[in-house]
Amino acid sequence: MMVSQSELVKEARENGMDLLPLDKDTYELFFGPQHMATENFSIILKMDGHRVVKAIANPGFLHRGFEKLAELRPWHTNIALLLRICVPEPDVPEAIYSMAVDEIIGWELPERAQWIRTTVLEMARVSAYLFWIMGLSFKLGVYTAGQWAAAYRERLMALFEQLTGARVYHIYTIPGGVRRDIPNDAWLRRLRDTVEYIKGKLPDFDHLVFENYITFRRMEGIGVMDKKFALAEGVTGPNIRATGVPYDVRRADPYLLYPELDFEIPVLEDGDALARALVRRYELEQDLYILEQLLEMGPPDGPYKVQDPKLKNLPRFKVPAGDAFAHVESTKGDFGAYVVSDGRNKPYRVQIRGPSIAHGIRVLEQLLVGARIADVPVILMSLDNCPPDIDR
Amino acid sequence: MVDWRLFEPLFDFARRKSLWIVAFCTGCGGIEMPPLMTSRYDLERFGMMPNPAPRMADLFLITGYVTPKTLKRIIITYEMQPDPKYVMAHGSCPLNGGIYWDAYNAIKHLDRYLPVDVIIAGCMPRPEAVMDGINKIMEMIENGTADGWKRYKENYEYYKKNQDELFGEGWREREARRWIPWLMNRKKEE
Amino acid sequence: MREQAIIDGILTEAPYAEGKVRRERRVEFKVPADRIRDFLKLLREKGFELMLQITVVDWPKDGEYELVYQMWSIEHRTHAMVRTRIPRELDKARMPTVRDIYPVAETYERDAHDFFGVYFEGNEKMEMPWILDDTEQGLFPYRKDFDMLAYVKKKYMILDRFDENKDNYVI
Amino acid sequence: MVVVVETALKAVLILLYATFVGFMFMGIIRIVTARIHRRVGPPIYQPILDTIKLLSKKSNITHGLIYDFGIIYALGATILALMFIPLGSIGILRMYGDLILITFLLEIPMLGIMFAAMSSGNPWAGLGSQRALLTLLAIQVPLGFAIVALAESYGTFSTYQIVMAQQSMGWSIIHLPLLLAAVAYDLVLQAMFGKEPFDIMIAPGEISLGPMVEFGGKHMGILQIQHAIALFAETLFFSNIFLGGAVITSFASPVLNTLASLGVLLIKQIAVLMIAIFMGAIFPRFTIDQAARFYWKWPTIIAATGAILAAL
Repeated sequence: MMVSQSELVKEARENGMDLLPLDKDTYELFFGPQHMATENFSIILKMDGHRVVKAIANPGFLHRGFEKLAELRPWHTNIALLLRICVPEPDVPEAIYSMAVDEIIGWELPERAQWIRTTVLEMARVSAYLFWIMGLSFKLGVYTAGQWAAAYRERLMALFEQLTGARVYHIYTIPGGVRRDIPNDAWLRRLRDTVEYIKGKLPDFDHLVFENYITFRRMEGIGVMDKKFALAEGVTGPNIRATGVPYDVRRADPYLLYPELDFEIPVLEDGDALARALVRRYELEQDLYILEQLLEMGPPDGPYKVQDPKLKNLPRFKVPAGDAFAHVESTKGDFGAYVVSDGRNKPYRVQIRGPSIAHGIRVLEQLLVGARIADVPVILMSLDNCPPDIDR
Repeated sequence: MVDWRLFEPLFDFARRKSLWIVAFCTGCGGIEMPPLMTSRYDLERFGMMPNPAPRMADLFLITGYVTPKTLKRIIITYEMQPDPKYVMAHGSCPLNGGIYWDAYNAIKHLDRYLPVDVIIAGCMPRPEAVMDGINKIMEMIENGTADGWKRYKENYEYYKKNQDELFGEGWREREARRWIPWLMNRKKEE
Repeated sequence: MREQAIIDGILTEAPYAEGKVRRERRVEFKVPADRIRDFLKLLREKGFELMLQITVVDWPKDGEYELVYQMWSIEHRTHAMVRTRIPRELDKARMPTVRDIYPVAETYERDAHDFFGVYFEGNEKMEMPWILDDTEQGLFPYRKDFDMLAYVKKKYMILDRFDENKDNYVI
Repeated sequence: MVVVVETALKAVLILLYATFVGFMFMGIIRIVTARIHRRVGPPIYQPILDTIKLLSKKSNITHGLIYDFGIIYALGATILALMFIPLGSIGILRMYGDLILITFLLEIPMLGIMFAAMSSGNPWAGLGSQRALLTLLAIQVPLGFAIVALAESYGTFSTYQIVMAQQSMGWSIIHLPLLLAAVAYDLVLQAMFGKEPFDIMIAPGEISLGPMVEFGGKHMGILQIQHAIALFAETLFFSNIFLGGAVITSFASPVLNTLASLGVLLIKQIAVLMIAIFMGAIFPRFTIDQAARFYWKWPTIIAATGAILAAL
């Protein structure tokens, strides 16, 4: 029995089979969430051969409604919740939330607490950069560099564990200081050793990844953005510094001990994936340098959290009505928190501003147009897109 | 014909010693996967490796909390895996919601929607705990109690009912069509 | 003071707005909702290039949503909050979009629409699926009157008990 | 009759040996890579366990005749190629082992896998096949020049005669033209092994294994066996034509001679493998157009220089 083509098409339509192809010469490709290059983040690509014609970012796989949950939990309990927003460097959400609460209450942090918070933030930055090197080299195919970077990160994890008691989710920075003191001087010595060790290993990464001919070929001229585009799209962090804007929250809006520290802000002009990668590479060096300075300075004497009777009775801990915005420089960019209090023992509203909400949606969608399928993971990784930031 | 049942112990040994993992980071536990794969913990000693293709994979690691949007993909990916397949859930979130017990967008009981073989306690579980869970699943394969894939077949109505209750009927088709209008060139369509 | 000078410079051109200095590097403006586009255009000209976020705060007591546009100026190294208030009722919670002034606002507006139901007129992607799944769309979970526990118990079947007729969930 | 049985027996023995050693090679690749990563790595027999596991999967997904046939086609072509390559003093069809024929047969399996992958309809498989085809196209040029260099230099296309000639005049790579050809061929080998920088075809971080994405269960198991044999055959071919092969006649007993030549060949094969592993460990992956441009540039120039020098 012969069936005409139109009948077949009709039958297929009725059974919902007309999904592919979209147009005559394009097809749709679901890039993620089950994919090595995306961490539970999906990009829907309209492809023409191996070129991307249109990209739509589809976030929301990690959405848990943090901002609602934070309204239902006491001020200090929220620390254990909000740090889950940024998995590679969970100290950043802790720090911004604590800084915002400190500002509403009007606490001046003791110097020791400031030193510890700065050190923890810098350690988080180093570990996040190592994690990023791992991600980048896995996507480029230099598995050796990635494996080594993840192994060096373990040393920092061990230090975090000694300091806070946890490997990944530290729940360490609390409003009014930190949760507990530095264990002993041996920890400081170990931190110094680790910084020296990682510093000594940086040339390895240079040889394998950042000075590699093929890396240059792969990343040069891919995903180019210029200054104007970057500013309009709210790009922050290393991504905007790769376009020639020297914007670093640590300098522009100094917090904690950063005014006293000496460090450079690496700025490149090109704005392509390679420039973004190199800016991150230089920043890793600067972060190690900052850690060295902090160790040189040594933790000041004094209490490690604010001496306030309020902190004695945490369940009844109340914050006066008011609001505050605090932001820090994370490895991904400008990480901000806006906290509103109405005087009760729970926050009225907490809004976390992850940098990836700017990088991962509109910027990504526009940079991907015209890219080859092989460039998609590279662009994704060079933007250092962190899906939980977007989804919250 | 050869009676392949004779070789079942050998097959079970091979299944135990060569668990390939689906590369699908479903939650925060995914951040402990790189340390597990690298020199500190090195899961490849046990023959495990991440695999990008679900068709070849045996072990599904649900690394942390599951949102309904992810659960749809998890179910589809799980159904793509060939039998014998095993599911291991990380942390307390897939078990009972954990810290997200009152969150409107996190699954509270994963075993309503998928058969889970092993659940590792902790938030988030340390790599050692994950390795302990893997040991457990290896033991279970050896004595034949890791039968989640059988249960999924036998009780498919139950699982399907729960899935449909959560997502609404016909969610697979809806999900497949969802992005078409946004990908289409609208001018052409009109 | 540097901050006061910035505020004065802006307020002379925008007499409809109020401004005050919060602290060093933090300023705040209050703008009526219908002038928000003019004001943000002015802010952009005055060097506030980065839009960091649009925060919506729900105030059921006043029956209003407070929209806070978080801006950052690289030139002045100053953070500015632009506050505006709109009615809270879903059909009246409408704002003009600022996506042509700050393109990134498109994403933030989609976010606000998904969680609060604020409709930004002129944003093409308003109806596009965003973070929330089909079943939660139209729920606006971040509103203060959203009873999360009841919703969760019903959706994920964590039931305490049934009522006597066995058809209602009693929570 | 006896000859037929003996030949069949020999073929089966060669096949078993090749499969076993191929699996060991896969294990060696994984272990050495792990050691470079500063890990312990899996046991050396891990690929065998993987294959057994894949073959013992209880459900199989098939997408039709071509899908099943492509895999068998790949396996068959690889076995056929193996039979033509001289393995020391044994080898069934070694007398007919023509350079061009073997090169061709070693590339055929990729085509079979592509048939199967395309018929699955998975877009990743489609993309991967597109890449595999382009890689296949790109490696032809340097490969052709390398073979021309060999043929010019030895005056024959027969692999067996090339091996024999090397016994008297030394390994191929000590002559400059053939050294150039060997370098070009080794770069091509990197693509045939699917190691970086030319693992463009499978690229797990980009197109999630490409053509392999849809294979599971028994299909993948057969592909693993095919991969093992192909690994053996490719290294064997390289050691035969460039590294002198092995024809050992110093022992009185023919069995000892065979074993010794197998041992010598094994060492040479592992050397070839190690070069590939080390190269793979330090390079990122090219994109497909860059790889094609690379193959049409440097290896082609090197191999062509070799061919011209050989002809002079």
